[in-house]
Amino acid sequence: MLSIGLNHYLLLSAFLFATGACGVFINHKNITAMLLSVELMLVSVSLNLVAFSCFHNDLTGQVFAVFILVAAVAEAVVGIAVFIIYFLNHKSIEAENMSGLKG
Amino acid sequence: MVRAVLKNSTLNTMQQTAGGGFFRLVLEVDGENILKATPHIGFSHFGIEKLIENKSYINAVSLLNQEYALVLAIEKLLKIKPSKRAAYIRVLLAELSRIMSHLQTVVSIAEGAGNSTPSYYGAAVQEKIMEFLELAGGSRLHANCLRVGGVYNDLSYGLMEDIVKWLKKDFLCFLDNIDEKLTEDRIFKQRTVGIGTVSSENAIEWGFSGANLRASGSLWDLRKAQPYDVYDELDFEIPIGKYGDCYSRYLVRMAEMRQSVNIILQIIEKIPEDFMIILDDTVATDNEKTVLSHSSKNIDEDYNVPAGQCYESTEAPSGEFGAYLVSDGSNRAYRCKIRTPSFAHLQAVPHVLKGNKIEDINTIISSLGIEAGEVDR
Amino acid sequence: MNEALVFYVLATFSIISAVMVVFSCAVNSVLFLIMVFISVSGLFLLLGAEFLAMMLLIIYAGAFAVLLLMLPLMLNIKETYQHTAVKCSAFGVTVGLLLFSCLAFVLKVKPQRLENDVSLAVANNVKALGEVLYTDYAYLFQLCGMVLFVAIVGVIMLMIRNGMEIKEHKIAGQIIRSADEIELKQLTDGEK
Amino acid sequence: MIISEIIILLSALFAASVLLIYVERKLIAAVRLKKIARVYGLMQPIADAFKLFFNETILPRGKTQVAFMLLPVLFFTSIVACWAVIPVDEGVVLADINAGALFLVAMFFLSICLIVVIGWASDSKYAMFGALHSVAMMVAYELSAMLAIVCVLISSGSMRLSDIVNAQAEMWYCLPHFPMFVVFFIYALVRTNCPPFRMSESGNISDGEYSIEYTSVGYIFIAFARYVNMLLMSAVITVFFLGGWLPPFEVELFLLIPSVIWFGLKMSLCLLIFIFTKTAFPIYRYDNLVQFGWKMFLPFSLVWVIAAAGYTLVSATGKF
Repeated sequence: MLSIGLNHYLLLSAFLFATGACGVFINHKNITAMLLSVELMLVSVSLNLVAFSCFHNDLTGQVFAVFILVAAVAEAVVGIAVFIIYFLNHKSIEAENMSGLKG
Repeated sequence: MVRAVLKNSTLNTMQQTAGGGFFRLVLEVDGENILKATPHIGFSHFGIEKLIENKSYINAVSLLNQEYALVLAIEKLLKIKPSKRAAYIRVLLAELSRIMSHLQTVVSIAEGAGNSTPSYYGAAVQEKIMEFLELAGGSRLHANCLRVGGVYNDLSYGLMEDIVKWLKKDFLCFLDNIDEKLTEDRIFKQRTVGIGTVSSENAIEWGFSGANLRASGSLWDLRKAQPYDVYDELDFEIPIGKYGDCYSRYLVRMAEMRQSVNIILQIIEKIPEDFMIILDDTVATDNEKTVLSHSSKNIDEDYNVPAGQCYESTEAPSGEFGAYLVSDGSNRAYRCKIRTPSFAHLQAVPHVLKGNKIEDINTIISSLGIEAGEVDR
Repeated sequence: MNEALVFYVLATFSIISAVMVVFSCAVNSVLFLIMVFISVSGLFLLLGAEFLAMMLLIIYAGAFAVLLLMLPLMLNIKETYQHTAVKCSAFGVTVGLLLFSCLAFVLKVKPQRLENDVSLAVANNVKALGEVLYTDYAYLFQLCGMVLFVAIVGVIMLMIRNGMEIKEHKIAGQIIRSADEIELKQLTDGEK
Repeated sequence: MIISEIIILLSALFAASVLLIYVERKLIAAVRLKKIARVYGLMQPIADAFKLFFNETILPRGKTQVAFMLLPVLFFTSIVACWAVIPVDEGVVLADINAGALFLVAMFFLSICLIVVIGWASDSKYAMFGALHSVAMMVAYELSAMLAIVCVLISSGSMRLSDIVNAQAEMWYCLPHFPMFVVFFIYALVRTNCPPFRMSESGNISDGEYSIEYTSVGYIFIAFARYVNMLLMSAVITVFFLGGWLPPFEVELFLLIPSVIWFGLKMSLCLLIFIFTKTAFPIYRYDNLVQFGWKMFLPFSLVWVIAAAGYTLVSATGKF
């Protein structure tokens, strides 16, 4: 227990990922909470990648963690903008009512 | 982003006016922009009109420029006129307090624009003027020196020389400093030019008067249009602005301060060397030579004003200040209605503020010279 | 020993915060998300990934969390509908547990062949990462820039709205105005 | 060991900010012709401190009480934490980490985030409004300031702050990177709430800073954080652009003066400018400020970064 190995990090990241997935289902009506849960999952994935990269002495993992960061931010920013526009037009951002976004 | 949050949220603020009074300003804002501004008045209401109606005429004391209209109205009902020297002294004191008031407005525009340093310098200058008023009338803020039929007392020995010396040496220098630091300041211009514009037509429609009206480009000054006391003997010019925004109002006030200095210097030259303050026969007593006993007599003894009504208005620093007086022949007014310029200016506030930014509120309201105490009366 | 202690502290911290992210309401959940980011960036530091740790703080906790915070604050979302459906939270927890057990099980059965104890890749993590990023992954990196650029343009396009009655001021025009607009006039007799 | 160092750092910061408060009051009073209270005005800060300590603590009624009480401390910590990586002399630094510059940037961003949360926790429309204002302004200048730091990093080739200082032995970066120096200085003015780049104190509603709901100890923390922030920004400017503890010229006489003193002198120069801007200028309006940040500073600093990188590349490799 005293020496921390790759397994510990992977377990932690698995837990974070599961919590995130869980959150998407629990807060399935609240779109901001869903966004937060997705961010949680993305962070757990980058933790995973960084852990691998450090224990394998290979920087590729960290590089991809950087890319994940970029993707997460771009996604979240556009998402928030869409929420706000949607809120201004419909006065609510409940996920249930968002059927209007269908094609 | 910000726009979404504060969509039509209402802010309820206490707006401090230049002189320190407050009124409540309810704002409907959309992010940074004001959609609707509603001033609510009444915080410093003390019913001066009713107070005047329930007291004898001599007990109505107010700020000098505000007292002026009332004094003129009573004099008109009494059909008396002050002596030449008393009239000159009145004008001199009125112009001194005009300088004080304009100065307050100018520094509070600067303070609204975010630079509060000029107000400290302004306070020093105002303190000096208040010293002069105290020497003239005996009290600092409410310079209690106007009387029906004249003034409280002759100016004390050497006071006029002191005033001239101070005006020429310190005050003009101070104005130049303000010009240098503020008028040409880039940031100050960005905070005032084009902000709170009132067109000439709107200004007339909303009942503007005084410096605000002149800043919009209308040529109007009660001191020239219907001269009271000795203004017709004095030679001065009326500064006219072009655009009617905060900057114009600021510039007009700066120019008017210089004109006031000009007026005072003329007064000093023209004032007759006659120490008596003569009242008209209706209220005059036996010993007309001794001024002091005269005024104390005046205070001890109420006088009745013949029945009638009249409206007299003066050019107070912030605009046309009028007093409408109905007398039933007793020693107190039957009805006294006071027309204050700030009240008329306040009704323009919702229109002027609309579409402006929240940060401009202070600049606009102080540039309009609105005083909560004057609005509420 | 020390490292283990730090790991456990940070891990506990992040686990608690992560659970709170899911089970608390609007602004609080964002705050807990920030705590997760902070603790994860601590873990990154522990792993020797300095650059990523700082980036996580800068981008997530600094820029991104501000955005996320503004969202519930601005939109005045009603929080009444949260946690009402017991059924779906039960479903969610089940899914989470299943997922976690699967992942944990994978970890358990797979032998740890790859594990070695070289935790510090290079002395200067930032430099090393930069060298990899700008050589092997240069095109991908450029692509990232493009993605962000498109996101920026998209967001600005989305958020531009007009039709407000706002007074606009041209700064150049404001500065040009000079103080000599004031005319000094005499009131002639006709105007009296 | 580390604990004693932290205590020394904290007490030095405390002493410096008390001194700063005193000097600021004196200078502003001097500029504004204000009279100073007795004993050279020394008793006034003490009286203020007493008053603040014995103020009644007012808490918001909602669910945010815990956050409300906790946040000032966190805010203070996020600013004090920056001091951990600032070298005041060769080797005199709490933690000389590799990515010192990155750490600074991270802490800057964190404190911005905390300001929003403080606005939220105050549970008042006006505090929220003030917080949004401050944050929008800081973010507008943050990016260009970060690019200014990037320029310095490109020139020095290291993220360790002591390396950055040593790289300025030949020439301080405020000369070659003068525009970026200006950009960063203005960012410092924004962060320290100095005019012409801040909300006014003029009784306007929008100046409503994020801290209006705080009284007593909470306010003490926020106010102290402000002064520590002033000290911090001047120290950061000194490290990045004014050559840290290095004397301006390698003259014998200058070398005699201890390098810590040089650091202090440069810091106090920056602080003096901060204080004097407080009295001298009106304040830009919020929307002008934000537009200025995004539309002028950001493109300009981007171009400068590219130019600096190009120059460094050419001078390092000797060819285009």
